[in-house]
Order: sequence, then structure tokens, then C-alpha cells
Amino acid sequence: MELALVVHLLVVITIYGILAISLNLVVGATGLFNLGHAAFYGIGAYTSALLVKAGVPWLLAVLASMAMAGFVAFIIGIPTLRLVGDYLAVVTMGLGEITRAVFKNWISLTRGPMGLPGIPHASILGIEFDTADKYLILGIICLLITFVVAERILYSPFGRVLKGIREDEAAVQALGKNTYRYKMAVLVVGSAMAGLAGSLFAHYITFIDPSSFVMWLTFFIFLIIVLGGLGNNLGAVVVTVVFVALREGLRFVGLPLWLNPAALQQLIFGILLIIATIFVPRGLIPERKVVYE
Amino acid sequence: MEIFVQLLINGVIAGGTYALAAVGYSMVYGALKFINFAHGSIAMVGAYIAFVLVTMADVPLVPAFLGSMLLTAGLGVMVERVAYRPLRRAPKLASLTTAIAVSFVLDAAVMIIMGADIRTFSLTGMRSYQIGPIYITPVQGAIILTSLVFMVGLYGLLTRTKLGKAIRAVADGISLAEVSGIDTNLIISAVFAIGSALAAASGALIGMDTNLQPTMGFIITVKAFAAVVLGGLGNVWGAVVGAFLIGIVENTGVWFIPPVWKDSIAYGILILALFLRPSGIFGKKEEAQVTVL
Amino acid sequence: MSAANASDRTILEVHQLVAGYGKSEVLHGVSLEVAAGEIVTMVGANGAGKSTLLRSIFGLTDIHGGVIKFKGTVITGLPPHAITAHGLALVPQERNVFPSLTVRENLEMGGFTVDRATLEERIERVFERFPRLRERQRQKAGTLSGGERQMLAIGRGLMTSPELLMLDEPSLGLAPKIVEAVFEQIRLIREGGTTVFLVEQNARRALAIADRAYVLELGRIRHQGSGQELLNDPEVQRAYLGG
Amino acid sequence: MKHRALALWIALLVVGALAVSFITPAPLAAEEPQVYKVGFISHLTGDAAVYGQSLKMGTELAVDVINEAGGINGVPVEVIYEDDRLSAADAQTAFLKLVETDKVPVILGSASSTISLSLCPKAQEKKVVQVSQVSTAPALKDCGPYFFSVMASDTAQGPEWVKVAEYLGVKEAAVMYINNDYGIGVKDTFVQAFEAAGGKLLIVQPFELGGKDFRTEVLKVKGTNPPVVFIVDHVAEASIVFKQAAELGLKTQWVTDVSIVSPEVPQLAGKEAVEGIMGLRAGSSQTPEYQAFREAFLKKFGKEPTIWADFAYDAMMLVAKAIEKGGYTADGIQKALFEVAETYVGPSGAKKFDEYGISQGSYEWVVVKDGEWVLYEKAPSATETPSATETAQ
Repeated sequence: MELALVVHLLVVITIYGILAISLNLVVGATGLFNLGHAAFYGIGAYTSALLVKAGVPWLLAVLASMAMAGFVAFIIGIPTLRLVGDYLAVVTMGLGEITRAVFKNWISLTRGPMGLPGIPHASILGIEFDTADKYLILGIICLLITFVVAERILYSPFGRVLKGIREDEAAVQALGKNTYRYKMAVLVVGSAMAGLAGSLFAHYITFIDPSSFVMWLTFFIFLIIVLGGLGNNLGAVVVTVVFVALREGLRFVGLPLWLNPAALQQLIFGILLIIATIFVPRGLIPERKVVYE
Repeated sequence: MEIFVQLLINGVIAGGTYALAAVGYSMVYGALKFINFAHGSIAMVGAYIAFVLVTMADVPLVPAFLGSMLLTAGLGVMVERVAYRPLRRAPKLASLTTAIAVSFVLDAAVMIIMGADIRTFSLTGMRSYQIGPIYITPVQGAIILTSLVFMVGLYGLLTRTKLGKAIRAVADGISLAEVSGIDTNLIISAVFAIGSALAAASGALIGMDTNLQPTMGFIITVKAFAAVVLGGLGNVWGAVVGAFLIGIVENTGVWFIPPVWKDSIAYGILILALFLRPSGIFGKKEEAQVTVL
Repeated sequence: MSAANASDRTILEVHQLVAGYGKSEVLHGVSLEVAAGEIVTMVGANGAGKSTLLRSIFGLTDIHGGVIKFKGTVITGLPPHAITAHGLALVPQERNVFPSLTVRENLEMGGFTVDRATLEERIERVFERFPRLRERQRQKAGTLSGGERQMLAIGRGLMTSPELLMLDEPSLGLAPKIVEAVFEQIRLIREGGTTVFLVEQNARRALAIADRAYVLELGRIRHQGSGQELLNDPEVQRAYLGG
Repeated sequence: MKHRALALWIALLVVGALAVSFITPAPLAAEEPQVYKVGFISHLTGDAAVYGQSLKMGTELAVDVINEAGGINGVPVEVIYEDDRLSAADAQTAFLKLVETDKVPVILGSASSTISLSLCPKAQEKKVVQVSQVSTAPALKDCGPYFFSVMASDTAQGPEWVKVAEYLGVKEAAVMYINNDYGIGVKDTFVQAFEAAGGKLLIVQPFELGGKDFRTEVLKVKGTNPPVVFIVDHVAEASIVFKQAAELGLKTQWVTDVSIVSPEVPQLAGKEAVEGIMGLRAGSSQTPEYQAFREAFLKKFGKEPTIWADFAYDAMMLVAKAIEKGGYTADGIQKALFEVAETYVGPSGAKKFDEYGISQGSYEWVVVKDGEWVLYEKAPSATETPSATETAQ
């Protein structure tokens, strides 16, 4: 494989890696069944792209996009976090689709389905990340920061409460913890991280449109964190690498033209997924045991 | 007013197709407590089987319809054996992962075999009839009739027969059913067979009313999922009510709000309903389980 | 009925059972015997593994080692419904009725493997035993009171006419008066010829009714003997009978 | 559990290694390539696969024709088909794969204007020629010198519709459009031109891509009793709209955009539902080029040419001619494309490029008769024409 393609895929991996870690906090660690994650990613992408196009420096724009994604998560969290399990899943899925409908139909702001072209590359203090190589450095830095922050959260007393909520919310409530606040906090933080990923995406591809933020993306990230081992950030990153490499690597397998190679790639990917899940239903790196107080 | 009656009928037609898909979805949820995201893809396969029987094997419409239900029932049983049964005791998210993977596989397989072309049953003589102020085609009449017949049939099955009672028993408590001497694996196979057959009916009717595409399953999955959750998870009759509600709200709502927000309306109503009743219309509090783990 | 001649008519034999959930092991080598016609109780603190033991006998856990025999046949590793077919019945501790099924349907499910005529006859017998259930036969089990629910659970367990009925904490959460009635029923069931294996936290009552008893502690058998012996054992008294 | 995880890791490594082994024997760039590789990017899976797969068929047919005639100066052509999954990120992966690994100097695609727009900055940056078959968004003209489109821009269709309206003598009309880049583009140009010409719009009704139930939308249009409805849509949704409009008793003169003029539509919607519908065809079905193309397509695939297959065919043909003339380099192809297009006439019509590399198409008016799109016979004098509905019957 040529280096430029490898670099590109690595950039994609850093972006998806951040998404996987952020969703892992919400779903893996806390057990909040969030199917609307792609929406926060999209909010980050649009916020950042529009601000930078309006002349705001990228560094400020990315902070704003994280704040915006976090803020929307907060608003969405108010009514939804009372719901549990699959009810939360369907509501977050619905809100994700409504958000996408806003991207699509607020044409004066987002240009709707036409998409936003010509987004400038990210730059910090005059250093412009205008090639994939440079962007990879930026992506890795952001991924590392996200990773460290997520690990800090998971292995702090706060993180133990999150896992407690996942295992048995009533028990945590019985200990006098306001679980609603904890859930809100993790949703906001996770969504802000998704906003960061969105900003990175927008300024890398330099073009965004609503079709980049579909529910399938959330599903895709879901598959990653399940196979990585719920609540395990290292697993999430490793599986992101494996997934992207496998999904795009299948392009290089010489499949016969008459067999519809693109569909066959999807078929093979699906079968490999089933086999992998059956082999390691708890993920490649099962969660480390947590000692409860 | 006249137009409103027509909108209502349109909603009932849409609701009928959703309901057929939703009851199977709900039954599977009842038995295994996980969301079978492959359900819509199974409905799609059912639609294609009916299509192949009618247009390529020259089977008359009604036998083809029933044949597709039968064959799809077999497919459902097979999917459960291969992709879900090995994960019975794994975290629920593992089953969710394989369900998504199964839908990848089914969509891709149909695309490889049948091509990406849009297909149609080319039913001749399908003119619409005007009854008072409303217009309705034979297929649409069949949709309403079929969904009613199958709902009544399903009601009889679940309340009057030993199999039906066992299905409800398994949904109430799978280990208790086991120790009562019920071969739960057999019952779960039966659930998948019935659910998939009804999904096939839904897919085939949608296909006859409009057209077929290998990706048509996703929207069925989403609508049925919403219907099931709105009705209360695991409650079959709740799913039916939820399905008709969504169909009617979508169709009447578009009259007042631009149709680009059609899906958003459906989700909005869903979110509002769950805000008022966090466990669905007919759901019980204790059944609002967490699928994640 | 004394412990001495029990082994001649042993119907249930558990030998060095090691079991648990997934990788975590709850039972670390439990052995016990139940003879035909006995009431055998198992007492122990919360978390000792009592329910796990019953569930393991019924094939609902992951068994890592040991053998379970019923009437000489090895039943280890069989699926639960096959174990039921051998003549065992389990009344679990919680979720022991199907809440959305009616009382009558619950009993029908209890006798899932029984033919129609026998089924009607047995339902009738359960109704004779628990007249309250007859009154409420069309009501959903989820709407029953705690005591009625427990009666239904036991009735459901009796539908297969088991040779060995295993009860998991039948007195849990019931009013004292109803507890009394439940234990009375257990005695009657044994008198009707069914062997009973009873797991209880209410050790005083359970030991009083038992022919023989075991004490389970952290997945291991600590004490065993006749019900009376254990009632008088100072160590058992201190630990389980509140001094 | 541990050894299972290990087994999976090993399995994944093996698969990875296999994938790499397919890649490594990339031949060093020889002086004279054994085969001219051309890249192709479109949506080959997912909701819009029907369009990508159709373009793929048209391209395959062109490749057959070229190679059967001995290739380009004796060197055969090979097209490498990549899926963009209708996602900008995946499209870039596909692009980089084609450019970096397969070293193609020219890429065909994508079908969607948004994906083409997302690709074009990269194509300019990497100096790779991008020839889109059917992307028509007006914004594409700003892409740069390496971008070409063999279909006329959306901006041309709106004014053509106004001509139809004038010919039909209608002052009031309804518009239905699909809510995507293409639908909005055509709708906007028409609304502007029609209102400037003094026309009045009764309703401008959008509907969603991927839907299967447009009954309410149709009823809303029906409520305004429009004499003419202009509709811009794609095959999948349009055929449902026509079918449901007929079912709901909407009697009007439909006029469609170019996307709907495809043999699939009468077939999918049912003959009765589409009888008498007028439409714009990009290029012409009457030309000998189109007839020859249709026959070849029928022979190869056993069915009528699918939507846009003729444009995909022409795009590939033009690229082949450009390679022949300008050589197998991006700059050579880029320059030669302008020249070869001057005179080229294919099944989708003449393809002469303007300064932005966009073809200037012409439109043919067509109408559905007995389930087939046929040339619309204009009356000798527009003022005396009977209403279009009568003409159609």
C-alpha cells in the first residue's frame, strides 16, 4: 500500500478513534444506549466549518464546536436521561435524525444537501495543517489527549460511579449519588469529544454534507466499541485500526467484476463481524476488573 | 375534511405495513430482550422472494406471497441459529452487533444476486377505486385487510394455543419457562419463524404497493423499532398501536409541516410520548430493561 | 425417617459440584444427597450459593466440575427442560410465575409436557390444594398478592407431578401468617409422596421441618445432620439462628 | 476466553497480511504500460447504488467496445471500480487508493454532485483528471482545470422548462422536487425563470429522498388543482410519485427533468400512471449513436439501457480518445479532452466542453406513449397547439 493512502487511513483512524473513545464513555462505561452519537459529530463539524469560514481561528472554532456539541447534549439530556435502556436508544436515534434533518433543511446556514465546500484546513498559530502528513500529527495529538482524558475519567472515583450506574443504577442511587447528574456529565463530555472529532473531520476532508453524519456511522462506531471490549479505550482504538484497515483493505482483494465487488466487500465484512463477535462476545480486550469500594 | 379522511386512510395503510413488521420485532424482543436490527433486512428478503416467485417463476400472487412468508420464516430461524444463539448468554450488545452485521450480509447478498436495480411487481389492472371521497387501490386494501387478518390470527395464536402461551411464557421469564419443561430453543425458533414470516408479509406488501430495492430494509427496521418502543417494549399489542400511530401521525402531520420534516415529526411524537410515558404506551416500568448489558 | 438409611433410597446425588457464572466460581465442590420421601433443607447466609446450587442442579449455570445424578442417571449438562422430564421440579426464588399469563395459563405452562386430560386433572388438584387460585384463575399472575403468587409458584411446580420438588426460599418476603401456611403445604406435599429439597434463609423454621439439613457457607458445605441436630448445634445457632 | 481472543488476533493478522500481499506486488511504473488503468468512483452499495451500478454498466460496455477494437494504440483499457458508499470520507479513501496504488491519471465519477464536489479539490491538488458522468451542481464549474462533466449543469434545465410552459401556454403551475442538491438546484433555476417570465407557482412541494410513501405530498399538490406539475426527481422516488398520484386521482400534465426520462420509470410506475407524461431528455434517443448503444447494451446485459448508462459510456469513450491523443498522463488527458470533445457525438449527444470543462447539452422533448418515452411532436405553430394532454393521447 502506498504511503499516502496509509497516512490518509491513519487520519481517518484518529478521527474514528476519538469517536469510538467518546461513545465508549457514554455506552461502554456508563451503559447509556446512545444511538444519536453521529449527530454530535455533525454538530461539531458544522460549527467548526462555519466559524472558520467566517474567519474565526481554528483553535477557537474547535473549542466552540466542542462546547456546541456539549451544549446540545445537555439540552437533549434533560428529558432523555430519565429513560433507560432501549427507550433511551430510540429517543437518541430520533434526536440524531432530527439533527440531521436540521443540517439538511436549514439551507441558509448549512447549504443543506448541497454541502459546505471549501472548508479551510485546520491551523494553529499560523501553522497550517494542509497536508495529510501534517494532519496526521494533529489527529494523533487530539486522539492522545482524548485517550488520556477518557482513561483519567474511567479510572477515577467518578468513573467508578459511571460503571456502577451501568451495572445497577438503583444501587448507586441507594448510595446517595445523584445518578442523573453523572449521566448528564458523561453525555456532555462524550458529545464534546465527538464534536472535536467532527471538527477534525470537517477541516481534513474540507467538505461536509448531511450524508456524512448518518445513523450508520453511529452503528459503525458501536460495532467498534463492542468488539473492542466495552469500557476499554485501548480496545476501542485497536479495533478502530483493525476495522478501517479491514474495511478498506478489502478494496485490494482482487474480487471478480461479475460478482459485484463492492457488495461482496460488504458481505465479507459482515460475515467477519459475525464470526468475530461469536468468538469474542466480550470484545478483544475484555474490561479490566474494577474494584468497588 | 375529505382530504383528512384520505390522509387518515393513507396513515392506516402505512401503519398496516409497519404493524406487520413491528409485531415480529416485538416478539423477538420479548423472547430474547434484544433489538433485532436485522428485522427490516429480513422483510426485504421476503419482498424479494415474493418478487422472484411472481415475476420469474410465474407463481400466482397469493401462493407466492404465502411461499415467501414460509421461506423467510426459514431464513429467520437460520439467522437465529447462526448469529444469535451462540450469544444467548453474552452481553446483549454482542447480539446487537451481530444483528447489524446480519443486515450488512443480507443487503449485500440480495444486491449481488438481484442487482441494485429498482424492481417492481408490475401488477396489472391495479387501478384505484373511489369510495366516497377516498381513493384506494386493491393492494392498499389488501394491506389493511392482511394486517388485520394477521393481527387477529396472531392474537388467537398467542392466547388460545399451547405454542402461543409458551411464547408468552418465554417472554415473561425464559429460565422459568425452561424449568417448566418448555424447550425454549424450540419456542425461540418458532418466534423467529413467525416474526420473520410477518416481516416478509410486510416487505412483500410494501414492495407491491411501491417498489423494491436491496436497501429498503433499513427504513422498515427504523419504523418498526420506533413502533415497538412507542407501544412498550415486548408488548405485541402495544407495537400494533404504536405502528398505526406512527403511520397516521406521519401522514396527517405532513399536511401541516413541510414533508422534509416527515421523519422528524414521527420522531418528535415518539420523543414526546416517551417523555410522558417513559416505558411506552403499554409498557410496564419493570420491563424497561437495559439492553446494553 | 433417619439419615442412616437414606442412602439406600437416594434419588438425588450431587458430587463435588463446582459451578458459577462465566469465569466466576460460586460453588467450590459441593456434595449432598437426598433420599426419596425426605424433606432436606439447605440453609446459609445471603450469597453462600444456595440459589446457585439449585440453579446448577437444573442446568442454569456454568458447571466446571462434578457430577449430578438423579435416580442413578447423570443429569449434569442436560438442558433444563430435559431435567424437568426426569421428574425434578424447581420453584425459583423470584420471577417464579409468568406475570402476564393468567393463573390458569401459568399452571398449563407448568404442565407443558403433560397431555390434555392429565393436565385438567392436575390443575383441578392444585385448585383443591389452593382454593384461592381457583377464584383467581382468569386473573393475570402479575396482579396476585405475594402469598397467592407463592402458592401459584408451588402449584406450577407440582404440575409435572415431580418426584423431587426443589423450593428456593419460598417464605421470602411473606407475612408470618402466610409463611406458616406455606410450610404447612410443604409438609402436605411430602405426605403426598413427593420428596422436597428446600433452600431457606429462615433457618429456624426450615430446620424444624427438615429430616436432614445442610449448611452452606461461601460455596462449601460446613455442617450437615438431622434438622434437630443442627437446630441444637451451638455454632449453627450462633451463625444462623440469631444465638 | 483469553486463547479465543488470541486466536482472533491471529486470524485478523492473517487477513491483514493477505490483504497486504495483494498490494505489495505493485509493478514498478514501466516505460510503456501493459494496460491503461482508469479509476471509477461511485456509490456501488447502499441507497443510491442503483445509479452507481448503472454508470458501472455503461462504463463496462465502453471498455468492451474499446478493447474489442484493439484498445488504445494496442494497449487495452482496464477500469478499477471503487465504492464511495455515498460518503465524502470513503470517496477520498477510494480516490487515494486509485491515485496512489493504481497510479491512474484519470478518474470517472462520482454520480452524486456532493461527492464529486468533495473529491474535486483533491483531484486538483494531486493533478488527476476527474470526469464526472452526471454531476450537475452549478458549483462544480469552480472546481478547477482538472474537472470535467459530460452532462450540462442544472442551470440549463429550469429555462428549458420555462420554454415548455410557454409552449403549453400555462401561466400557473406546481413544482415538486426532491430534497437534495440536484432537486434544489433545478427547482431554484426554474422558479426564478418562470416567475421572471410572469408565471405563478401554485405550490412548491419538496419530498424526501429514499421515501416510499408520498401520498400526502401528492394530495397537497392535488389540492391546488394545477394544470401542469413540473417535477424533478430520481427514478426510485419519481415512479412512486406518479403511481400514487394516479391512485389518488391527480389529473394534470406532468413535465419531468432529465433524471426521470428513463425506461425504468414507466416500467416501475405502471403504464397507465405515466401515459402522457412529458419530459426533457438530455441528448437524443433518435440518433443512430443512441440506437447503436441501445442495441449493444441489450446484447451485453439483456435489458434496456439503465439510467445514465449512456453518459457513463460517453465519459469513458472521451477519456479513451483523450489518452490516445494526449498520452497516458493527467496533463495530456486534460488538454486532449477539450479537443476530442469538440467533435465527439455519442449516445448521450454532443459533448463539447465550455471553458469550465462542462458539456453543453441539448434537450429533447419527450412524452410517454404506450409505456415508452417517444419524441414529443411539436405542433407546427405553437399558438395553435391543442393542450398537451390531448396531444399525448
